[in-house]
Amino acid sequence: MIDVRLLDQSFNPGQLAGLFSQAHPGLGGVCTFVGEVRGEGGVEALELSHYAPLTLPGMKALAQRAAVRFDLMGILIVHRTGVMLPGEPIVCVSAAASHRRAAIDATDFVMDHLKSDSWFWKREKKGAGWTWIEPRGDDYAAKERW
Amino acid sequence: MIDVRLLDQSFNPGQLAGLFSQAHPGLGGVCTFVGEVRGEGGVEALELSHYAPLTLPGMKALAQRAAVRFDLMGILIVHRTGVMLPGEPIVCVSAAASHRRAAIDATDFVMDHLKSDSWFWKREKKGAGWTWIEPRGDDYAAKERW
Amino acid sequence: MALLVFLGRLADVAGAGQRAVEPGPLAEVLTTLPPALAIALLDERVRIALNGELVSEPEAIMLEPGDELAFLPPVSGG
Amino acid sequence: MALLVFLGRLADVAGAGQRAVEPGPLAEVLTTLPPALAIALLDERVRIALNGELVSEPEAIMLEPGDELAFLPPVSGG
Repeated sequence: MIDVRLLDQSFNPGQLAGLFSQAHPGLGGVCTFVGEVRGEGGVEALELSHYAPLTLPGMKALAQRAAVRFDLMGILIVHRTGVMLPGEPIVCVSAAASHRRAAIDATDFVMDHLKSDSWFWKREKKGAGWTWIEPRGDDYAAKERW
Repeated sequence: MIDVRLLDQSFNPGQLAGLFSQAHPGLGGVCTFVGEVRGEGGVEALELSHYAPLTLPGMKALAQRAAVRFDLMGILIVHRTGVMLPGEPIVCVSAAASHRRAAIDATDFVMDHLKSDSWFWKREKKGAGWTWIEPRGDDYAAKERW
Repeated sequence: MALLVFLGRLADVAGAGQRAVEPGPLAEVLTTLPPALAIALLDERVRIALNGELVSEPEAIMLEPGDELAFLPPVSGG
Repeated sequence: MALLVFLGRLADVAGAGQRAVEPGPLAEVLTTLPPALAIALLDERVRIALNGELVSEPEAIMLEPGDELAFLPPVSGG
């Protein structure tokens, strides 16, 4: 099952990952990554904007690619947009496979590509106002591993 | 928080991982792996035996090692013993960290070492009776990656 | 009219997330924009999508009525 | 008495998970076991733990009353 969602409201990663896992009886392993907004450095809020005609199709293509490459039973990719507060989940990726290596590697692969290839623009709010977050060199390096 | 448990009853990985995650406000990412008993090949049941004086201390030492090596905010390792049926969870590892790479790598590291270094002996039941599962070469290879 | 869409920091430069413009060749459309915005849009790291499809040769773009042209700065890491 | 503990397939060979034996040098204790079991326990891949601590030189083991000696075959993969 390939399940890709772009949500503009807060979500419960455990619930989504639990349902996803239950939808794959016979799996050997499931690996789930959840990313949350860190409050470090005085960040009060994070806003993610996206471009609808590209963002969701891009996430679906990435899910499809991971499913084939790692021979997955299923892959879940959920990503937030809009304004989020520290502690809120931003992203949840869950991969179900017959064997653990495929499940872990697929989750790792999807996270590396989501960070550098996905059409999201982030800005964060500190006391003074909003600041755009620039691309980081090590995200490109992470993607080059694959 | 280092939380290591050896359970002889079925457990709900999502619930344990959810509580673990909630116990680490400020985390950037949490990676969770859950392994389940596969029913493939006509396996009707799996039994894990362990040696109490070594198994839990070994798991605790592994958790400690991962926490230091990957600078984790917390690590959860839950492992079943006893008889399990297909679909039941065997193992749940969850690592919380400031950054995603640490969380994912720590989970991967712990799973590789649990498989080859931990004091568990498995046998599986098929129609005819119980068969011990032998060590596998690729588990040693997996550990050599680290 | 055609629609220009500005993502990320380009929306700040443009003062809005989108802007309606007269159709025509992209080069001409850009001359009708505030110079600071036109320069920001021409940054080589900015990708361009026409009606939801990435365009590899933006020089050749001819905007038709109803077209949507999006300017996509590098995505954020981290 | 001292206690021998057999893990994994060694429990099948022994017919039980543990066995009480007279204390003494390990070499002598082994001679009191069924030969098939003694041979299985001497497999070089079998690790030995005395009172919960792995022993690197099992030849030197002297079992005292109350000691627990565990025989640990290679753990299962998969």
